[in-house]
Amino acid sequence: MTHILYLAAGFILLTVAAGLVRVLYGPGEVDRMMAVQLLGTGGIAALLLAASASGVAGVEDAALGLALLAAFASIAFVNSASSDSDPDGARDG
Amino acid sequence: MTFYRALDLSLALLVVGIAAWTVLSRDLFGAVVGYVAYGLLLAIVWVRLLAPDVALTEAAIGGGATGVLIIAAGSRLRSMQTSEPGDTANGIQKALAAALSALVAIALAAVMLLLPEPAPTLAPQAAGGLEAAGLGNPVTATLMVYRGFDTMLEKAVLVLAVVGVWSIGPDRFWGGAPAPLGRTRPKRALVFLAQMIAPLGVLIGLHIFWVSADEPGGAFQGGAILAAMWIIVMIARLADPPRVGSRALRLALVSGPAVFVIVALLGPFLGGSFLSYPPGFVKPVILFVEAFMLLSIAAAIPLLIAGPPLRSPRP
Amino acid sequence: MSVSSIAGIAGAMLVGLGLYGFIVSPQLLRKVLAFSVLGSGVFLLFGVVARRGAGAGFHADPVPQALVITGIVVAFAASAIAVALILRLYAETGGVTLDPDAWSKDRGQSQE
Amino acid sequence: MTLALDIFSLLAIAAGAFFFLAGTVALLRFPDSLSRLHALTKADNLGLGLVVLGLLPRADGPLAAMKLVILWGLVQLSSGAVAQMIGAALRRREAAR
Repeated sequence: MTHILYLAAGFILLTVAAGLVRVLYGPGEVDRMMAVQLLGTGGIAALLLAASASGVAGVEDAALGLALLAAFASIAFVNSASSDSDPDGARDG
Repeated sequence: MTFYRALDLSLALLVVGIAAWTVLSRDLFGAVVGYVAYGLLLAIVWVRLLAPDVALTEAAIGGGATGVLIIAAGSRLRSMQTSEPGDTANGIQKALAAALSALVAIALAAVMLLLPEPAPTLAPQAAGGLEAAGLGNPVTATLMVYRGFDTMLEKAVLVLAVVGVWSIGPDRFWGGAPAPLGRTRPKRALVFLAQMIAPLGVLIGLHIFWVSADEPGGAFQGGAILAAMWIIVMIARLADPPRVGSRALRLALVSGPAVFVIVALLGPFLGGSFLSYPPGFVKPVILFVEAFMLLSIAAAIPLLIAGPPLRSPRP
Repeated sequence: MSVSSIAGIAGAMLVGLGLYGFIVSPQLLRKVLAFSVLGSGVFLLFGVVARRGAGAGFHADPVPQALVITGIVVAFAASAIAVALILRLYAETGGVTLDPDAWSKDRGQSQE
Repeated sequence: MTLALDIFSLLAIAAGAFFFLAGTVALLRFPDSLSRLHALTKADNLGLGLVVLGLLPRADGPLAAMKLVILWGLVQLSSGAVAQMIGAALRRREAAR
């Protein structure tokens, strides 16, 4: 069971990290933020799985902190990116 | 075991790759997004190195607060969207910089691979503090007992940094409030989120502080989470940064190092030495000191992000 | 390859990357970011030393870990001062770069 | 009983991992930002939700289980609000064009 949990943690982490390719290509700022948002959630899931597998105390608390702070970064991004002038030439649609 | 090696290797490659993106990315916004992702991944690396205390600190301060600091500065400069100035360094200079950096990296990597066997460790000395204090978390014991002096000075550094940031502002605004962090009309979803998440976050921050005697956590991590909640509240414009002249604010700011110094000075009178805790009351006294440190950190980090005063002290 | 060697090499590479960005990047905020990357690389090396120093019944040596925790906070405080200085420079001169051409060009306009 | 619980955990975690995979593929392949946002929220909600669900039987004690559920609720709250803000930003940009 331990191996499977670690495997799942690694799989989820590497999967969402692949999504970071969006940070490279964009095109808009929001697309980049979405990739980081997904990485945050995936990282939390991976930490929870690793916590359950390893039994090291306090890893859940680290995940809890990560959950709060991932939101924190996203909020700051949205706040700055959607500022009144919005001339980033996104080419989506 | 090869399975775990593969996981570790891919995690390391990821971290180095996203760091390279952060450093080499063409625009500032992309770099900051990369940096926040880097902070998240680094927190996972710290868990892998069996340091959940550091993971929490890195996620909160290294990734979160530093990211927000740069984002806030970038939007104040309005340079998030403007194009970067062209590279000043020419090809030869870049090659020299790359060679120097590569040399440093290779030397460090060689040192890391040639570390002495068996590894020197201070764990037994730190464990002594652990038993004397009746604490279960070795990192807290190290911070408060074995290396208490470092922690005390570090708190003073934080206060000095706030004073430094404040004094960078123009003279005529001294005593006034820093510029607001959010926009004039914040979105309703943001206000809702701030109202919901801030009380929960305060609870979690206090929890992480409270369990730190025995489990990972501590005044740094709890304080950083409290600080993040205050910043969210300020971004949602539910509260604006306070005037830097406010007495309550200044008291909160210095309370951490002040209480630590007072307790340290009381040591000799209670039968110990400087920075020793009264025997029999070690754990409660440490928690008492840490509670004020929590307050100090929760006040200092948002003030560092809010920046120097930019509003007239008299309304 | 143990966890320690992998993390050690990664930390060394982070230091190198951060140093390169710190030297080459013309924009001051980018320099702050690069310096943070450099710092976190150094912290990672401390983490490796801590991990190797496991003993006395602990997973890792708590002393380097505690040093890293204080270090992260101090590094953040230093970045905050750097950012405040950059913002003041911008307010005074209208420029945020060390590029001499861009700086003299910017200084003429936009004295907000 | 433990076997049944283990199988339940495995199924839920596998389903959660699938949603993360789906979210990432969508983020990389979908043609426009709004559909990417749509897919992202699914990964956020269901992916983490199913992983948490799978880990619940393995939590030591009701308090630890509650912590997991609170964590999921927290992510729900923030990802919902952030998605709303991202959507609003996208719409304003469309309108500006």
